[in-house]
Amino acid sequence: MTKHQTAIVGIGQTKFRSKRRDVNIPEMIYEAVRMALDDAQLEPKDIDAILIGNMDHFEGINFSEMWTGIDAAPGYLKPVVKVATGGTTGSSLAICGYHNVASGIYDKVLVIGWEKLNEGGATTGIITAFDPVWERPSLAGALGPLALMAGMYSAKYGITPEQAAKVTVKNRSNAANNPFAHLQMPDITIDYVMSSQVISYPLRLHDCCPQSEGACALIYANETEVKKITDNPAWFHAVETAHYYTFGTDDKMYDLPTATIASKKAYKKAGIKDPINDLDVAEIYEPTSWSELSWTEALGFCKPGEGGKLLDEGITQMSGELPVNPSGGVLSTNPIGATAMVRVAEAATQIMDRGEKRQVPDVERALAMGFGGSLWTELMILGKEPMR
Amino acid sequence: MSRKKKGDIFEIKWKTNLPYRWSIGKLAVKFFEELKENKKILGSKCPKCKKVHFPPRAVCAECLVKMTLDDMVELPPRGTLEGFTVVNYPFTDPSTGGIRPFPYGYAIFKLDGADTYTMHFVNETDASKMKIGQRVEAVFNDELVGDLVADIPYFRIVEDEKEGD
Amino acid sequence: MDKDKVAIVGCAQTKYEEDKIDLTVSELVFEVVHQLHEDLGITNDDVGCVITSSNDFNDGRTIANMAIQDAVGSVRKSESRVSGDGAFAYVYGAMRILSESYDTVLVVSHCKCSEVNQYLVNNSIFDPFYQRHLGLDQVSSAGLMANMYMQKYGISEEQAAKIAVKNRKYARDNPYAHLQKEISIEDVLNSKMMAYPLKELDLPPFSDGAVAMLLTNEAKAKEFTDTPVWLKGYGSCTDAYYLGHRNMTDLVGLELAAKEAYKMANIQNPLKEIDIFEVYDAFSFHELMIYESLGLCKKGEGGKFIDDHFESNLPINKSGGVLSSNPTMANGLIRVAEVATQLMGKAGKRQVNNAKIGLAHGMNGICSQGNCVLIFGGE
Amino acid sequence: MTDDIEKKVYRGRIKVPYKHTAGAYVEKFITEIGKNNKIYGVRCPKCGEVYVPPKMVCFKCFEKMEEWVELGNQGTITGFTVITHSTPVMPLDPPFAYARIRLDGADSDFVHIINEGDPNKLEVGARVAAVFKEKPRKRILDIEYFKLV
Repeated sequence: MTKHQTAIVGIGQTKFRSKRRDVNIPEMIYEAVRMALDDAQLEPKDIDAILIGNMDHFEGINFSEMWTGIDAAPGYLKPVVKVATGGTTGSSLAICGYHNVASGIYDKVLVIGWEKLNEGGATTGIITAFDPVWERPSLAGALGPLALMAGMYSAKYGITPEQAAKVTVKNRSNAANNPFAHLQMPDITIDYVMSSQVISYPLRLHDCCPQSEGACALIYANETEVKKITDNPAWFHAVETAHYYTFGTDDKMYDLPTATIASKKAYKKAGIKDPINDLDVAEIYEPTSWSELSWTEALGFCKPGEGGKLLDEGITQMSGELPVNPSGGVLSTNPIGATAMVRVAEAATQIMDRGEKRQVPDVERALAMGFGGSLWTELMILGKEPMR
Repeated sequence: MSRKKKGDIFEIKWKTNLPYRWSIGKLAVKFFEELKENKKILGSKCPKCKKVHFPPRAVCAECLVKMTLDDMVELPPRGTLEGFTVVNYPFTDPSTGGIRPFPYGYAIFKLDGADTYTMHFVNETDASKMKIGQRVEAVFNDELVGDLVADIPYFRIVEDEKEGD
Repeated sequence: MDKDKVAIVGCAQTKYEEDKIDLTVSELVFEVVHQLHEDLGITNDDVGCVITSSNDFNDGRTIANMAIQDAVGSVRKSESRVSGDGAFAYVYGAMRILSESYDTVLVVSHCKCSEVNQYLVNNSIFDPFYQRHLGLDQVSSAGLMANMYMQKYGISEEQAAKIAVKNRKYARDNPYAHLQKEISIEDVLNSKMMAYPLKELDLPPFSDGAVAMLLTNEAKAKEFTDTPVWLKGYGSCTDAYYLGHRNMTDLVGLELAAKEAYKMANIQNPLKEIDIFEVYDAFSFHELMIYESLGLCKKGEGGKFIDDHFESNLPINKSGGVLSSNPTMANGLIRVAEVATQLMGKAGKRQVNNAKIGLAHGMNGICSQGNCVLIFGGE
Repeated sequence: MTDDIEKKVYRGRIKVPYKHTAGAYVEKFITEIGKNNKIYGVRCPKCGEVYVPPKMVCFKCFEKMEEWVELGNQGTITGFTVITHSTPVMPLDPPFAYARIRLDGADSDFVHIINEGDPNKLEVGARVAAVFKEKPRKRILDIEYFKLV
């Protein structure tokens, strides 16, 4: 069986903020890279290849990997490749890192997702992701379509704004235990969320994710290298991606079909029959409060329309059967190019039992999700033991 | 690292100004001709699976089959509201470099006869006045120039079916 | 890396042209994907996943690959996008086969240079702090590199012109090539000076085009073709970023990448053991520098090498190279496709007889900063 | 003919006013140029090389660099090209030269403009001096160009 087992052995994250006034792009990324190297106790020369990505028009840097790969990461005289696919950039990089090592081409790979979002602006950048003739003139970035989705979802299943607000309350109080999170609100209340201004009906300000600046770095190794590095890695059990039509509006825009497609395949590969019992923690990509409810349904955590009930019953709370987003999720931290990779980093942190105050007890299997593009989903399942 | 106040961030500015000349394809050329000359809205229908696409395009994703000018079909300028919002936040429009005027109504609807949905401006900025299932109708500018947003500045909510012709 | 194998079983290219004004990017990509399906007699269901390569600045669209989901058939399927030269997308595709995740992988790369000012796209590669405001672009950087190389090793403009003449002559036998009019050394020397010593004909055109290929594992290869092209060696290396920190008289990054690839394919004497080369000739002098970095001749002797081989139907860039066709982001994957076509014996008038081993070279960034070298074998 | 082309295309722009946080190294370098007409490099503690323009990390050793080194405003040309094509982002009209300049005291080349349009007047090894802008605008062009001395 030539396929190599692949594991995460080093994690680095910056403290995410809305504006990093103290560092420029490479200096910010260097923080996460240095932390990941120190975490894995590896020297720059030990890295065989570097994968680094962000979304070009957010900072206006073409071939940004040629700059950041050299000035922020140990890419000099090494392979440096950029993978970028939208909100899923972080998970696409993480999955590409998996194939780099599992294929046997490289033994140890450094994977970096980053965004310095407020140098250009999220909505401005996101609008450039859509068709210039048919979509861009009226599109208001991601929040417009996400608002339409929230409205259709709540109308179809009778989900209330309060149930949605509970997601923000859950995630931003979780974030209080996550030193890297951008928005940390230990005593946030439903009322606080409900009283925030409606910025795109039905989305209130605190139903929506922030714009953050920061970077996330992961170091991967194959089974022989892992032995020399750590006895507490996070093993890859499954990686899966499902893309959709070019135009997001070619299909109804709720129930996220790609999450259903990708999760079925990923669960099959990882031997997961019932996600609630077989998974111990999930880091999912919720750009709005409503999204988490809808995505938990699409991921098969519950039946369609029962995302609100799932949360009300406390199943996705820290004390529930399947805690969702102990890190605080995207509602607390959203550096778009790194966001989906933070999901993987946090899932790996849980597997390694290094979550400290945000640690879910005895995690054996974790799910990490990327979302972006025209309603695409990427999933990674990590485990404490190598996949048999 | 010291927290710098807003004022004294040392920044290097760069205004990108990249002019693009995107090809729109034969079907879109036909679409804008028909819109300008005859106030008609055309979609494209896959010859294999018969799926009617709006906006019109040359590739059916289901069958990976080409759609040509012969596969274009006329769609009524009316549809059913599937979802709506009122965009009420400021942002720089990357096409102009300026702030796009807001608030503005924005909706997703399905044109009668189409199998795909469409997002466009609507002339309502009070969300409480909009309801899924309402009928919407394209409002054409007086003088048509062959540009989507110029020629159809918005769809309007049709109060009741009788009123819409 | 002998047991685990990955094969190219088929490739398709568009004709490269200055302005495919009637085709959207989706239609351009669909042309090669549809052609590949027809050539191999397959449908979208035979494709495990898709790896694409495109550039957000060139396409004027963040997530440029979103525009081609329908065309590559990745609806409800796994697709990922290398935001770089197509050769690097081939490598990622090969990795997805070698990791035993998929039996077949479709790799596609496209570029329409006609839709945006290429100088502005290339100026955007430079960092906004120290280089971009200077107005640098791919031509001025190439001029700086060409002049430093010329002055250090005493290379002549005539020797560089021979590269343009050779590649444009070869392009006549390549039905896909963009520029198919032969030129003389005088034509090159008399063409308009752009960035001393580079003149217009020392530099590539700007082209529109796309290329696609299907990769399979060893078991599946026979289902599709009896002339699979196997990956034998691969190396990749990135040089310094800031132009002032880079060795601009020798392609250090390419040299290291080539050494790595040769080691994997256990090649000792590239000139003798490799039958066909497709290199990324970003400008005339560049191909001379590439000869040296690939170890086809000694340092500084690129000029002498072309003098010695100019008349001898050198099996380097029989496709006409980038100097004849330059849909920038697809150049690396075109190199791979051309080597594969040669090794499959399907190169028609430009076929190098019984070519067994081929080398393809992909490049990212300004002046060969990012390099990947791939060695392929026919059996 | 042209309106035939215009019908086939959609013309638009990507116009975004980016504001890039400079960071301590870029800020000091650009400020010293603007305020004191001084050019600074930074030395890597591991390989000892003085890099200009300065940045936080030595890309060869991947070490943080903290030691500032004041460099001369003059240097020698190590490579050049003369530009005779023009683009919308060029700061001056061609012909002019781009050059790699080894500033006195530096171990790496600095890339900038020389206000000389004739290649015969330029050669590797020639001495050049920085000409500073009257009114600096917080960018690399606060050195307006280098001139042959």
